[in-house]
Amino acid sequence: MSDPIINVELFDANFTTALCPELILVAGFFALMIIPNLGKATFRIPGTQIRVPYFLGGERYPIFANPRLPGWIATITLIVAFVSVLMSFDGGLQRYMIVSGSKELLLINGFSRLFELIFFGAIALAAIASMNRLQSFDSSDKSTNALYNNRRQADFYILLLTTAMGMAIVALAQDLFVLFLGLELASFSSYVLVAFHKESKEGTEGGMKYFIVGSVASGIGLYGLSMLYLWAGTLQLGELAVAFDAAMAPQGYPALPLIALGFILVGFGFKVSAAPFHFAAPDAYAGASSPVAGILATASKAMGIVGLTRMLLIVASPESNDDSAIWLVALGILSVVTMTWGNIAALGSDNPKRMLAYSSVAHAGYMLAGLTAIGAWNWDPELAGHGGDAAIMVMTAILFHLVVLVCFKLGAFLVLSILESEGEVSKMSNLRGLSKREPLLAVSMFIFMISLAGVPPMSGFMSKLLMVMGIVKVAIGNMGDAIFNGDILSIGDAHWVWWLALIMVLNSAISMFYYLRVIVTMYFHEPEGDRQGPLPSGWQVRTAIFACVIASVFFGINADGLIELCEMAANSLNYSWASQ
Amino acid sequence: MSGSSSSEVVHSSMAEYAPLIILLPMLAMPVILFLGKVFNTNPTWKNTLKEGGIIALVAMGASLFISLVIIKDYIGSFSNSGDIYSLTWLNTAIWEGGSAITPIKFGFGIYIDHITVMLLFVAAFLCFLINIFAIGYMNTDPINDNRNHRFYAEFVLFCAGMLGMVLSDSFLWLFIFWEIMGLCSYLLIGFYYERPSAASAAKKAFMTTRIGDVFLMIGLIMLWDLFGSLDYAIVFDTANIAAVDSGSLQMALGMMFIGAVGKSAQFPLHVWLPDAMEGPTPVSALIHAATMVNAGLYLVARMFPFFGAESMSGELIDLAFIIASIGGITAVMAAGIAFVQDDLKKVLAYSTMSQLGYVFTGLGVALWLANSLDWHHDPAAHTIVVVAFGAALFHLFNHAMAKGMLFMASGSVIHEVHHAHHHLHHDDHGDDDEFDAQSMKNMGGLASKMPITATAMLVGSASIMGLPLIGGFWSKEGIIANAWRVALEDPRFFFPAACVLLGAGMTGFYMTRMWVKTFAGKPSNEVAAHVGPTNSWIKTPLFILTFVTLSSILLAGMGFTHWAPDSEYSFLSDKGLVDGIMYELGHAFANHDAFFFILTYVAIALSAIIGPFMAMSLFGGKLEEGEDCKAWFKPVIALNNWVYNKYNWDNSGIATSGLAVALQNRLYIDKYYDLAMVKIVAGFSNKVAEADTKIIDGAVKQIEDKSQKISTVVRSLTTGSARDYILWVAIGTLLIFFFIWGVA
Amino acid sequence: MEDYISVPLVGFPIIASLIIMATVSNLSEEMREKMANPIRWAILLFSLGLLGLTTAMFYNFFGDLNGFEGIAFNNYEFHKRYIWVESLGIYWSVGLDALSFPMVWLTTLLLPITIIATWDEKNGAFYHPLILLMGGALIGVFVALDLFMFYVFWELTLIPMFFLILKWGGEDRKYAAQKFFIYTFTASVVMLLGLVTLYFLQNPLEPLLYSGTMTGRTFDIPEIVNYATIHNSGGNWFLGASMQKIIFAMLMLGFLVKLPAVPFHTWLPDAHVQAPTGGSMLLAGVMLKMGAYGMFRLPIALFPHALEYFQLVLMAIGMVSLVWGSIVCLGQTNLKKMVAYSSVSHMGVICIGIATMQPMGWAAALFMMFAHGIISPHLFAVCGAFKHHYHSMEIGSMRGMAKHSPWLATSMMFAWMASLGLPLLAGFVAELMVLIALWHFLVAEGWSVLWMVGPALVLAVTAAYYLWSMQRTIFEGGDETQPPASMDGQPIPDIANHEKLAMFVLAMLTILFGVMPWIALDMMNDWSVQIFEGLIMPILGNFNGGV
Amino acid sequence: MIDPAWVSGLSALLFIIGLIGVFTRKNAIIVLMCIELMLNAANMQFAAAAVHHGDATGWVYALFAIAIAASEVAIGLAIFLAVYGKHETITLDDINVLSN
Repeated sequence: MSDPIINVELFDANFTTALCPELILVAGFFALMIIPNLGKATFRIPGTQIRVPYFLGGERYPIFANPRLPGWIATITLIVAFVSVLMSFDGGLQRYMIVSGSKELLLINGFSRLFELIFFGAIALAAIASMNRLQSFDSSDKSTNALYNNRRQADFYILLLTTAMGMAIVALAQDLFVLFLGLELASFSSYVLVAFHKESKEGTEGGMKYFIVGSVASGIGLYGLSMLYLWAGTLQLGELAVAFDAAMAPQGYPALPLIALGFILVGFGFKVSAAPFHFAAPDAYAGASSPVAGILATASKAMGIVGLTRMLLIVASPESNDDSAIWLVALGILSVVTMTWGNIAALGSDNPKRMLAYSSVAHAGYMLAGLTAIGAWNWDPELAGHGGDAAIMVMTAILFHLVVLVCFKLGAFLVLSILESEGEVSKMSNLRGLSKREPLLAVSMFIFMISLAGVPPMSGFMSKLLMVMGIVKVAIGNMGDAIFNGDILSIGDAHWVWWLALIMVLNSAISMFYYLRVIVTMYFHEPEGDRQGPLPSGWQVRTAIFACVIASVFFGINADGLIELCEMAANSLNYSWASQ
Repeated sequence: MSGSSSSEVVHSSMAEYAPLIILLPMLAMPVILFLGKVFNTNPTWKNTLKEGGIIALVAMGASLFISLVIIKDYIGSFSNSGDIYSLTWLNTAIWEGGSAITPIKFGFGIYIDHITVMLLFVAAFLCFLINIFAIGYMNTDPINDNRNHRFYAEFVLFCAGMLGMVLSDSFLWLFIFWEIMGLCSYLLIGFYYERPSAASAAKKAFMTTRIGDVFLMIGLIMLWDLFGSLDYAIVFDTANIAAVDSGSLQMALGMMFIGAVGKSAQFPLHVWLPDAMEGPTPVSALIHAATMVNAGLYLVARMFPFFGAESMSGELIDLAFIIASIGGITAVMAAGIAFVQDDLKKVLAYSTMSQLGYVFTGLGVALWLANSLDWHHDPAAHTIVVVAFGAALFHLFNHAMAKGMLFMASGSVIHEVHHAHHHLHHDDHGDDDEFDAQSMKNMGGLASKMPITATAMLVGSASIMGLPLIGGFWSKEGIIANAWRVALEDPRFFFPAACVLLGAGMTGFYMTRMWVKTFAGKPSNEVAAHVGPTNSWIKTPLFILTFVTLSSILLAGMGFTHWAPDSEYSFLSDKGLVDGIMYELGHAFANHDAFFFILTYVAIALSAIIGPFMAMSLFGGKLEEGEDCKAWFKPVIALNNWVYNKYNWDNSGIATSGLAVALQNRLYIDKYYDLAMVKIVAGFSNKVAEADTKIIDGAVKQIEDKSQKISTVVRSLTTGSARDYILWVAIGTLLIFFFIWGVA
Repeated sequence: MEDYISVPLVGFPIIASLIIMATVSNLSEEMREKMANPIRWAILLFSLGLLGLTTAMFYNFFGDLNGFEGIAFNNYEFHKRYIWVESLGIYWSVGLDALSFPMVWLTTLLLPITIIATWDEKNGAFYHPLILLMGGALIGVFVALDLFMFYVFWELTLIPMFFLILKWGGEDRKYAAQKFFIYTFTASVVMLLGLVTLYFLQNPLEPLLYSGTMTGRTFDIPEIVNYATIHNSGGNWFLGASMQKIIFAMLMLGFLVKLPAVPFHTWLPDAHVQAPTGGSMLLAGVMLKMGAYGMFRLPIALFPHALEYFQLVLMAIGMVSLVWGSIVCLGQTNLKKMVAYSSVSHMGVICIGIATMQPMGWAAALFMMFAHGIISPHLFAVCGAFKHHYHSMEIGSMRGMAKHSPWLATSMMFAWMASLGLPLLAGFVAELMVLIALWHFLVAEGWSVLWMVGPALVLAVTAAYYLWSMQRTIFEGGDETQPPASMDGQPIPDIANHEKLAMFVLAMLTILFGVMPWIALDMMNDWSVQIFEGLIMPILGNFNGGV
Repeated sequence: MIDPAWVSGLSALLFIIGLIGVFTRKNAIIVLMCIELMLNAANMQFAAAAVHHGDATGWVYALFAIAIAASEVAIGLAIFLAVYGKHETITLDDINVLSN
């Protein structure tokens, strides 16, 4: 990180370079609006018979009338955006700060870029997987139904792109309100995406519940922001951090920012589906189509983590030397409750999508445990030692987890999405005999499941290991040195977040049960009823699944590169602990 | 590869080939098994090779030959004593704390001394003879068709085990071969696997001896811990013995003795032996008379150096007393049970137990003497100890020979009775369950039909009873005399001494009863009347053993009781044969010590007069009219008839008394053992198994079950109503406030 | 030195079997049936090659050691280290010593035997590759010299075994497979946390060799052991007493569950009863030994003080496993369950051997691992054949086996006798040495000799349940009619030739190692002496034992 | 000029009314209105804070928040319509096909 941050005003020289992926998204967005509408529309100059073609509307050209076209446009857009993010890493990442006057708006650094990778990657995979899902008709079919359905293709992908856009803004935002805007953009899009399947009771109901609870949560969050603003007079992250630090001990704890902190925690807590804010999530996942549920479980969760990171680690940053972050106990309890609740609830769940939803609640708990550990990074001046390293390690673990979560969690949803193409997937028994019907699909699901459970050598294991290592590193800190200098220390002398690690590994053992149930259902039971033979579906979604499988295994076996990337991103958070 | 490297040849003599004695039969086993499997119904295999019998015989013959040469060498020079081979078998190490590790090795080797030599002869000789007998017995019985190779394979392995046990140079290898014998006896008793009774007898035999073996193993471990080795050369070293604590040593030896009790079927681990008669008769002869049961005796005899060590003087007498008492109890108890047995082989089985009891008493007495007397320095004491020990060993020898012969003879009888029955009931063969060829109730008057067998039986019985001048007389008198000798010193010994004296009379009764019921009197049924003579495979060993038993006076005259226990004593060096015999006769019948003089005649009166008289008066009778028998039976049968006619009395009162019923039920010991097994052991184990499923696994299942239930409860909170979800959000918000405020 | 381990012993079996399975899964049913035979042969030949390789290693083909003797503590033969995850200090680090080599050899031995014994297992195109995969994973556990790698392979073994049980198991296989997986997984995640805590307790100020760039600590076992040894010496406790005990306990939990020791054993009977023959053979033969192996490799090597501290506990656990396991055996009516509990009992012997803290006890424990690894597959092969031919596992459902199936009866009797510790068969030496070491320990340390009651009882009880079961299978007896009802009057077959071959080889090996135990025991003894000289004596030298 | 604290207090009141409303009312439209109340409470707070700090950004925040609220209503109503189409009710308690 030797290069300084370049400040970029709006539409400045470096603006397009800095925001290249976002601009690509915008371009894709417009392309999606325009291209499917290109047709032989003409405009008659009033009073004349001259018809000037203006191409938007009319009888559309066959090539643009293809109902699959929007899918391709969105996919290509997302992939290009993804690649452009990836390319920005090439030869050392140049950091940019988009500013407007004295206000910092967006920061482009390793951290935000990595999240963009997660978002774009996940949504691109979902876009690919959705391509054959929505009903489509030959473009020559002129019936209302056909037209209507073909138009919906574009709607769906536009919403995907806006989701991506909103998430990208969240990742980049340096102002809490900008972050909130991005969050809302992504949220609104996802509400609609969840409810997109409006021909079914479940789809609409899921969408509605997700919408209501989500709105309440973001209302609470917004109110929290307003209180924070009332207290500090700014929502700029940097300024807030300074103000917060100054206001905390030893002067005592002012009420306003603490209330605000609580409210904002709720807002983001809903996004990561932390208990008890997770209730709508299972319903939403069950109601939504599988790729959308996959987005909610991965990208949306990552977005929530970005919010939490910004709020907890930057604004309410745990800097004081003699004490831990103010939110430590609250978040610790939240994480334990979340992971345990998620796992226990998933144990008996018979709906695979709800099961995955609860499992994603549990995963949220693991990440919250990681965040809690960061909160404790400097818990004891002597024992914590190089706590900054530990905090970076935990952050690395969280980032790693989010990245690989896209591989296996989304992958699992994509497998379900193939199954959905033959009918509803609301029972575990719908998975029966998958190993006979589609051996490779079953193997993929198997890999996703054991990866979710954290069985080596899958990436899920690596991510859990990193998380445990990070937490333990925080908890143990420099004790090794102290012990060898003669101090008699026990595990009780380590920070209590060590117990979070224990609870976490025990939880992952509990989770084994329901992941195994999926595997058993696929491999043990015979196919049920009329669900026989290979599944119908296009090659696109299979490609996406294949990519997920490869990544799930690859990042487990050869994690080094990704760890370094995540470490770099974690470092680039650039706060007090990271600078040590 | 430590095993083969450190071979060390002590002497260049025939003794070097001693391992072959074990190896030949051991290698014969797979050969027989394999060939038998492959050529199962091949005529050459069946008729010429006797389904492996000949191969076994060759192996046993070779073993016997090498054994005899070694014995000759040994007796000739005594030079080949001690370790012949000493190989390392296991290398390991012990840490005694501190910074040193003691390497430990367990070796294997051949060890030859006087006890080895004697047992070696008994084992090799009897195994060989019984092999001959088995060919005659097994191969003529259609029930064994096509599976005799299994018999011979197990048989030779058994012999290898016995020979190995005798020859090995450490208690460890003694134990190893001991266990191999246990396995073979299990297999052989269960040879007729299709009979439930055989299966359960085999199990019982293995199980009972196993209990003893466990103690033996623990005893050996204790012994190892005292000496750091189990090699005879080390543990018998007087300096080493002097270094150990006598109490611990006594514990160790006591534990080992329990092993011997199991193997030699002494009270209270005797229950297996009578049941073991389920095996084919050669097996009974081999295992349960001639060899295996001697293993226990051998083990106790091997303990002699501990008792004899000066440093232990007077310290181990309690154990000696226990040994003698166990022997005494068994001698009387088994004899009592033998009174009421109708099964020919069962009588012999109890007789075996009883006689082994004698040997144990004799050993106990000898060990007591060795432990108490200053025999290292006092020549008179030395003689007493040696002779006492020698008497026990001599009884072992006599009993083995006689009992082997008796079993073979009984086998011959059973065989022929069975054939006769088969012949008579040709039509309904295959359904002859009702007929018991072993029951003496189905015999009688066979003396005329089977002269050789009857003779052998007569001589054997006489030897066991201790009729003067024949076989067991010499040794039994010695045991009784020495028991009383010790009893005068140590009053506790009145108990075993009284037991063996009483037992002498009882032996006279039941052995006579057996012979008389089988061979004298009238045939009790049609079958017995049609019994024919046996074949020559069976007769040959009977003939040889009859001779050996009869000639035991020669052995006595050669000073068996002196040289057998004492390697210092040079064979035939003191006196000539005739002098020796005269000395022994004088010693036996004209003892200078009045006490022993009287004792001798009391014993003779009990065993040779009162006991047989009682038996004859109850079970006597003459042969069927017109039946002729060999001249030497005539006086016996005549006497028998005379006593019967003159003194017959009604014993039904006694026969139905509680004691008799108890004896018939083996004093209920088996019953209570069974009860203990079924009620306590099986019941307890079922309870434990249940606890394992219900409690330990139940806890796991509870976790599974409860977690599912909790899951249902937790999921039921997701009611489906959006309002509830929002309520939870509100609650969560409050909780977050609570915890943040709580910290702040 | 060339790398003889990574690719041939670990990598190739795993990758080859994965490729085979992936290929086969795309074939039609008929093609799978057709391919089953060539795949079987290929895998058999390959596993024989592995056996050849390890045997050549033993016979010193590649090195200059005398059968793995003379390797100082914490030194390894064929040691190779490749960087894996640099940031965390993870290396692909493999090596062999006399602790791991017998286990590796055993694994390579059992692979072909298992394949032969279950030659005609259904769906062979998957089954046999899965066995090979299992073998590769097991070898990986034993050769790993990196905590991470060790843990990865440790868990990896679960997957093929899970599928073996799930796809080829008995009636209740679904439950058993899941229980097996979850139970052992739960224990091993606790172990993982212990390992991670241990990892971070390394002094970050003086990083060890092979430390990660990000963490400044290493997963390298030899380095950590070396480090621990240094810090354990001089009366100090590596990591301090309290911490050492806690981490010791956490690691031991994982290993004791795998072993398994009472009261953590209940997954084993279920898994065994439901597992297919091949699965049971590998499970009992090698997988259980992972527990004992792990104990030696990690907690014992790292925390001798804690071992001494927990000696009583370990002894008690071993004793309870031994006694409880065998008494439960006596109450079983299911043949395979009985054999499974007998494994629990035997593993108790290992535990006791370790608890004696004597080179003899440790060598005996190692030899027990090895001997049980030969005998228990035999037991399970017999059980499998029994089930296969008589469609029942209940003791008493088939009687007079000696008549109907003499081969199986003979084999069963042999296996049973071997398992009950008959002298001159492999199991005896280990039992004897453990008992001697135990007694010596009790006497020298002044513990009550009543501890000896347990083993004594078990020696008798073991005989009782084996004899009892033999009476009701091999012999005839009792009231039940026979042949068994489950046969529906079908002619009663004897075992097939391939089963005979497998059992025969196992029997011969049982005899070989019973009569000539030194082949394996010498290196094990050498190893225990080395670890005592290199580790235990310097650290616990003031151990107030001795006479 | 009104003290911003009063405005703040009012907004808190509004927020609490909204929050209680969302989980007590059954009709989705009313719940939506309650959500609007909550958002408006935030708006007021932003406005009050902008006055308090004399910072124009607060006004901007408030404006954006209004826009957010508007789009939220639009999306909400659209979803409710779709719900009504399938469930023929918008009473929240009656819409629970998905639960557990």
